[in-house]
Amino acid sequence: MQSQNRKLDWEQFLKIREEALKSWPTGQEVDLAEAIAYQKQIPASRRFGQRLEEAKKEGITLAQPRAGVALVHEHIELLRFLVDEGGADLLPTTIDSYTRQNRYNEAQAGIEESRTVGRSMLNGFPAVNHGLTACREVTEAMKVPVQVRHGTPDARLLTEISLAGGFTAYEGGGISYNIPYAKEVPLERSIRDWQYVDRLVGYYEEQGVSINREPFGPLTGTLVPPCISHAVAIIEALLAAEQGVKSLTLGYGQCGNLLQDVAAVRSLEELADEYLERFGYKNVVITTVFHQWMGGFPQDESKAFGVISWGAATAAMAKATKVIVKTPHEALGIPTKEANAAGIRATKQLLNMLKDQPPLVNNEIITEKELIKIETRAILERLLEFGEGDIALGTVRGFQAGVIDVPFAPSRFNAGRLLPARDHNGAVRLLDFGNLPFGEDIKEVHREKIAQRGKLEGRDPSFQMVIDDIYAIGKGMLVGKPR
Amino acid sequence: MQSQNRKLDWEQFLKIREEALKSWPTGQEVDLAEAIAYQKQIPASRRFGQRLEEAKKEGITLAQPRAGVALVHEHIELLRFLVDEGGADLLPTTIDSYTRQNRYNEAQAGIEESRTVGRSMLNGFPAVNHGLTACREVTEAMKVPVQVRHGTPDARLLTEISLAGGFTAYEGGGISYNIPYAKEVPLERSIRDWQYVDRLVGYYEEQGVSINREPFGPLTGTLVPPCISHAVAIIEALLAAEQGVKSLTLGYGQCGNLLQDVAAVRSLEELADEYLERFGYKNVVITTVFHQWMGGFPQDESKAFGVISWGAATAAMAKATKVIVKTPHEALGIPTKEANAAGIRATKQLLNMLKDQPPLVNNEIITEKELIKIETRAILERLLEFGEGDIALGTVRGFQAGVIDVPFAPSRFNAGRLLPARDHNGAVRLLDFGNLPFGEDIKEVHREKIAQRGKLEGRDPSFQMVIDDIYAIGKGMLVGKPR
Amino acid sequence: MEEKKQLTLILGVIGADVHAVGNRILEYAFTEAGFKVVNIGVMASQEEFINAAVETNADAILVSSLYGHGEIDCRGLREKAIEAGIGQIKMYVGGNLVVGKQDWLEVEKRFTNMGFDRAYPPGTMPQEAIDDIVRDFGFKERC
Amino acid sequence: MEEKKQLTLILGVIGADVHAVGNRILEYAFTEAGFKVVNIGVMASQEEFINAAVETNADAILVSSLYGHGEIDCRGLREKAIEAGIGQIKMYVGGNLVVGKQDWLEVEKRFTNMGFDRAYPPGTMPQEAIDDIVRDFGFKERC
Ligand code: B12
Ligand code: B12
Repeated sequence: MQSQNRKLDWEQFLKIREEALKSWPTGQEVDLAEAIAYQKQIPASRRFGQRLEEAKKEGITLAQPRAGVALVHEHIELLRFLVDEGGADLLPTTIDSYTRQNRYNEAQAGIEESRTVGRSMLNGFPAVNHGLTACREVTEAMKVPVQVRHGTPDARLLTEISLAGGFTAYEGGGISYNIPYAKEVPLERSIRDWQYVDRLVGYYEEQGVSINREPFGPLTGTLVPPCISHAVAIIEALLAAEQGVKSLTLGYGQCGNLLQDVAAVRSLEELADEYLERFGYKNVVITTVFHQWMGGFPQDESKAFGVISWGAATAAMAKATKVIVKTPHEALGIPTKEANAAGIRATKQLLNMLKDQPPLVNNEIITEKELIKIETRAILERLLEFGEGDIALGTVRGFQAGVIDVPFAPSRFNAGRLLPARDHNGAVRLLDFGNLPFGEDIKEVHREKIAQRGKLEGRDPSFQMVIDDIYAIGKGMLVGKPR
Repeated sequence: MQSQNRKLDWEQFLKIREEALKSWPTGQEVDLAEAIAYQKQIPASRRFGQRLEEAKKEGITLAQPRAGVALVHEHIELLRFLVDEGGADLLPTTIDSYTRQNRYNEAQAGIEESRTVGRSMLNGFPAVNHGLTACREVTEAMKVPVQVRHGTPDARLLTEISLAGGFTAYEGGGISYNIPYAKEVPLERSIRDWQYVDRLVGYYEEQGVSINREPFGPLTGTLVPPCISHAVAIIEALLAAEQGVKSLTLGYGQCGNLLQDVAAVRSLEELADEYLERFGYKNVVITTVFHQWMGGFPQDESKAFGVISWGAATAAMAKATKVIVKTPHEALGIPTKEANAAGIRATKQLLNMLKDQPPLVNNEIITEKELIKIETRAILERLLEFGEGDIALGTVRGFQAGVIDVPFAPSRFNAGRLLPARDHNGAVRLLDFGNLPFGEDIKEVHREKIAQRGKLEGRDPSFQMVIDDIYAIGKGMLVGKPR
Repeated sequence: MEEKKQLTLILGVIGADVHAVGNRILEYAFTEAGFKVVNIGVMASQEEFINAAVETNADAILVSSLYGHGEIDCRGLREKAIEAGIGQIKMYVGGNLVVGKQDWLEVEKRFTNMGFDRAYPPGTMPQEAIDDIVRDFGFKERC
Repeated sequence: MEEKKQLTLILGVIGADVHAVGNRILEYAFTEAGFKVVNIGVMASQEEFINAAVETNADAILVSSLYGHGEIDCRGLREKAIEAGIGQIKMYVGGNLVVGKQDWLEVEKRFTNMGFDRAYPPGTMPQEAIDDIVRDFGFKERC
């Protein structure tokens, strides 16, 4: 079936729903009317979107960690700890990788083994296996809003259980939770499955329950140029808005160059407003999320604190609405709750020290913003052409043609022809454009900047430069130096 | 005797010298000709000023910790550790507080007690008591340049021993090591004693041995407005240059507001060039040092890492030549070597990630720089008037009159009438100007900005606001909020 | 404290210590709380503390030490008070009392063994000591 | 390696793991080092590793696991190799093998007990494994 950015017909939605809820026994616990009634009595203080809107008005940046363990009580204890000892403003429930792949049997084995060995054998919280009551136990135990964060190409059942379970925000999207998170899932399918998710959220919205939706901004987290992640974010915003989503948080993963990062956050919000307006989606509230560096981290904890703090500072200077926090254990493994809280505390120290300072502005930021906008529009316009005006169709065709392309993505449905590299200032540029629909003028900007770096380093730009950049932050630099 | 900015007569210098070297037995070990010959064979890689000049040319920022313990071998081990495990670019030898007050008997007791109990009972390295041979042992054991850092109003003997001991850089000054570090020492005396120090350094310079000199920038480290520390730095630069010092590193302690801090570092260098030029001092190389936040720190180590990282980032964005590094133990006590190395590693991660990024420029920085320059010039010009053209005399008279005044200083010879407070953006302004010779236009700028904060906080500016600001960073903020 | 006797406190920073900021805040906070504060400032010797206490007939001595030499500097202060005939005077000490980050309970014991009635760890807020003093002198509520 | 037999390596990321960056670099580094690399990519099942090894008559299997489920995912791989008649094949494993920051020597033991010839801690640089493999196959110097 051809992809189309069109609101899912309700009857059709219900038919899909029946099937989706059957895929694991806990699906049967969900009663939509009861779920909406349940969501309605959740107090404002636990509504994710509301907290974000307030922060946006105040001009402050909120801190949110990632966290999830296999067992319910341990998970509750973990989240409480992150608020009490870390000062987290917003909470996550990170889902384990088996659940993300709908491998509920394996998740079940992981739960049981975790009980036996007394430590979490899963890399997240298996919400589907635990089911609705357990989810409510988690969300009710918290005094701040909780979001589900995952990486699931087919998240229909997980969404049903999460929303009925009292989570008030939900991460993901048909592109951003497929291309970086799967190998064999066709885009048509993940886009359709995420239209289901968005339709469900839209339905809650129609019933007076606002659920915040957040496309996953950083994609593969590794040298993704802003125009690529911005294009994906805006496509997913348009897809979500069509299904009736009203509260949207668009994301971007830190690249490390201050001016580029600030320009990226600002241009993301402006571009989203521009496209939502153009396609007639009204009353959608856009907020932004900045992810602290998502690529390889230094193993040393002090250096990791340096990277974390730089991410926090950049988020604050860009005035992103929230920042996703890394931990000093990042390079080694899922953090202990102590390490997780430590990352939040360092982050909040920076956010608090910077919240009264004015947002950063200068000419380079304006120039960079313009560049990002031109690039992003070039991609989006070509996709719209490819889709004969339909962004969903255009996206599927565009990925096929490599007109949009995500670096280092595992998916077979991604061309994988881009080669990003840093320029002499550490901003992420493109060494190989693949099939990106950029004009020669734009390409020349990239080439010139990377050439300048090559000259400084006395070498020709090559894949070795890309590798050096991948390792760089982990080895205590930004621009990867020749060995 | 009246203070005067005039090169010390050599005969007179030698007379003072004889007396100074007698104040503790180790003074007799110093033979000036031998010392200069010794200094001459120190390789370039261990010459402090040279490393700074290279860094200035490269546009990078070097990291230097503070560190010193009571016993020689432990001190060597500590410094080695800071290079090997911390990656320090430059090393310190921080002197203990008894030595700083010339209380060598108490220092001796501290050395002996440290031997007995097996931990350092002194807060620094008692270089005078250990003497010349021990100092050479220390400096020779290092592969990077080492500086003596202290806080000594009368440092004549310490300087003799340090320079003969192979240290290639020396911190302090007649104002900056008196007003924040003493209670009863008249300025005339400390200025004269530091003219001796500078003359000695000038003599080494004449003999072809360049010693780097660094006035202590942050003063009391607590809400010192840039114009105050800049005025002191420039006075001490002029005093040093007159005695023949050629390598000068001027310092500034982070206030916390990015734009003010960047403007401060830049204006400091420009003002110094301006005044040195005006008074005809040629071939003096000026470099800058940025001190990570010098006031009260948060006790929590993660938060401390946040403060440290913000200092490192600001230093890099300002392109200071070096940054003095704090540690995660700052609020609690002299750091272990591990904590000290941790602070350096976090700092270097930031410096390295930012070194390729361009220096930060924007209109606010330009405006702020102009403000700092006008304020600093206002103070310096009034001091020159007071001194009938002589900056040494003007300084003594100016401190008496409160025309220059250091907040929270312990010295009886400081008026102590200033009240600094942060404005709504967190920049340090003045709530009470004391007798500072500012025009009404400048005063209005300060009043208006603090009033804006008062309005936001719904309170009138008062001493309570100052107290809140003193506690703020320690409690995880920048602008102290009403309780 | 209006209706009770106003307590007189000697405040100072002992030894070769010049940390003046906390001292200034303590003076302000204790004065605001209604005590009579005699502040002998930074770099105060043991003798200066004792003399000031004798001269003003003080009720308590509050010693600050920030710079790490507190252990050396404070030793013998109680003995000096006894010699001066004010052996019963209350003595409080606070700041960054020792060199480095050490186990607080151990450090506290060292200082109470020296004859201090109470010792306070780094970062103590003035209010805490105010409450303690009020209690130690048998007042029921805050003045 | 020109004059010796060119070794064939199976490379892949096991389980539901999609971490693709390290895999791409390993492919590049081992190829540059002169090995024949058969990269089965991310999300590879145990069967895919074994089948690829049988089909290409490979000398070694290099398993990556980054996402924390390595312990569950790798169990039984050696047994599958034995069943498939390639029980003697060398097996190496690396990445972020377990959930969380755990004592490496313990983790290493767990994986060698599972039948891996060598296990590598987080952040291992490709060169290290290249040197080991060259050594394990009895070559004196790097190819
Ligand atoms: C980028 C990244 C992502 C990207 C991956 C994009 C993509 N498709 O590739 C995204 C954002 C999608 C992602 C998702 C997830 N991630 Co992730 N991710 C990372 C991160 C930050 C960097 C990985 C990387 O690319 N490094 C750079 C490359 C060059 O290094 P490398 O992968 O380590 O590989 C090198 C070496 O390890 C070695 N090596 C690897 N394998 C082998 C094998 C042999 C035989 C040898 C000799 C050597 C060797 O050589 C490689 C080349 O130098 C790491 C943390 C880190 N390292 O800083 C976390 C990390 C691996 N992720 C983690 C987790 C948990 C997840 C998620 C489950 C989400 C979550 N809960 O937060 C999902 C999993 C999705 C899935 N199903 O797999 C955890 C794993 C935890 C654990 N083991 O305890 C880590 C460690 C972060 C953490 N501390 O929590 N992630
Ligand atoms: C600012 C500062 C300075 C300034 C002081 C300027 C001045 N003249 O006042 C300068 C830069 C000059 C300086 C110099 C030195 N300093 Co200093 N300094 C600090 C710093 C950063 C803040 C102190 C401060 O003002 N805090 C704010 C005030 C409000 O808090 P406070 O002083 O702690 O006081 C409060 C409480 O402690 C409590 N309190 C204090 N006394 C008492 C007493 C009682 C009875 C009670 C109830 C409560 C109480 O109430 C106060 C008000 O809230 C601290 C570290 C920190 N705290 O972050 C180091 C610190 C105190 N300094 C230290 C040292 C070692 C030095 C030096 C020797 C230099 C060096 N080796 O690095 C010199 C010493 C000079 C000398 N002879 O004293 C060490 C002491 C180490 C230790 N104890 O192990 C510290 C802890 C830093 C460190 N971790 O190394 N310093």
